[in-house]
Amino acid sequence: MDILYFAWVRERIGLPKERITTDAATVADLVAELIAREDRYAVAFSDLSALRVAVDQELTDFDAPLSGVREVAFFPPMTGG
Amino acid sequence: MDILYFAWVRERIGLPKERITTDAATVADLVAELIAREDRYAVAFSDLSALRVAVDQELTDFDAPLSGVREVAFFPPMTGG
Amino acid sequence: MRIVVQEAPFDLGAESDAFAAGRHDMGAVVTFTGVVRDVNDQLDVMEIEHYPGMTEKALTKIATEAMQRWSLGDVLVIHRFGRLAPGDRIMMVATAAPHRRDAFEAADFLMDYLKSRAPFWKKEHGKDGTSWVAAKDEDEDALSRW
Amino acid sequence: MRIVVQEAPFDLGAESDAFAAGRHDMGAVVTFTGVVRDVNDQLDVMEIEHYPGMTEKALTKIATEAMQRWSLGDVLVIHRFGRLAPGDRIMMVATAAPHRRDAFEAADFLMDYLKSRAPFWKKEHGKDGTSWVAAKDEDEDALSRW
Repeated sequence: MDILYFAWVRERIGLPKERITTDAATVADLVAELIAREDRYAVAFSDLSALRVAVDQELTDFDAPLSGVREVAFFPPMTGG
Repeated sequence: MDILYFAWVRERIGLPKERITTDAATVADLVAELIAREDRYAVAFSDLSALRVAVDQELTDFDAPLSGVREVAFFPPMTGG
Repeated sequence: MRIVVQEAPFDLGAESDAFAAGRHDMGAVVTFTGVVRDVNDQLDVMEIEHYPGMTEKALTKIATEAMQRWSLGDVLVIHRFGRLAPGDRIMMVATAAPHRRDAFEAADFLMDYLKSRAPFWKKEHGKDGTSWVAAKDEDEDALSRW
Repeated sequence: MRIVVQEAPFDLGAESDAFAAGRHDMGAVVTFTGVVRDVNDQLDVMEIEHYPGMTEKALTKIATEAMQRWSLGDVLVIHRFGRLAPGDRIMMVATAAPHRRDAFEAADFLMDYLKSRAPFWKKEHGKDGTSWVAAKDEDEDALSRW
């Protein structure tokens, strides 16, 4: 599964993209797994209310299931326009 | 005083502009004077609710006073834009 | 603020490009363009009559009121008169503002007032003869929004 | 419907001229242009990051919803990414409709959704260092209007 990071999430974690193997059932499970990994993840994910998540390029919630998913992206609220 | 007519008011009266001398105190008085003149005026002014009036190029009401006025215009509701 | 009343076509692209160009304090620009509409191929010519002198005054008054009611950097109004063909551009307004809400609302306001308070009248010359375009109640009612 | 995501500047004049040009059934065209704003000469560069792939999908989804909710003839969305200077045009939307209310509302809707639902992020590089532009509560709240 590809995990993508954008904006200050990318900067805090220190990379734009990584490929991981996970058994996480939901986005929240994946986040818990990442937080357990290293401090920079714990810092980036310390306040989930400040984050948004897209699964296979569709905006969704942290309780979204991950079965069959190819791409998960984490980023702050968008500021387009 | 110059009297101007636009759109179908101009067409019914048959001219775009005329100069008249009048002692009419208000627009309504002027309209009564014009109606009394000729049939084409009576036809054009038969339904005042379908008409608008501008005095010295400012939209106003039929009870507007005419003292010192140089120009009165009659026309249907505007359709700009 | 620029108010233009003319018979000749205007250059929408050039006007859009030039309006508020290079300003660093205006984050939002809205334009509205009105086009001669002919849905069923019935219309040959749209003839637009206006009241020279009063037209410029009325447009200036409407634009000035928009500048007073919203936080705007600039306003442009261009309105044509004379004989136009289907698809021809009749008029445009443009508003520039620091923020998008002001630019949108001011353009919307300008259009509502232009429709019912600027001395223009439209006559359609078509397959079925000629007729003056009647003002719509909904256009008059729209003024109560402001 | 046309959706463009690009780093290069776009030609607002040419786009405005070409959009819905020659259509006889669309009486109203609205454009919105977003410009890099720098009020107090504090900003050097506005850096815009986006999510390639999702960006195009999100913009297409928003434009499609606008086409479904309003009576529109066409919709255009252009959005840039990369490094922009104060006064540079960031993006534009255009809507064409038979009647002005649809064109205005659809453009307003597109902008509200673009602000909060299209995956762009802005970073300001200025005299006082760099900072990510925070999303505004009022922008999220604006979505409830629709």
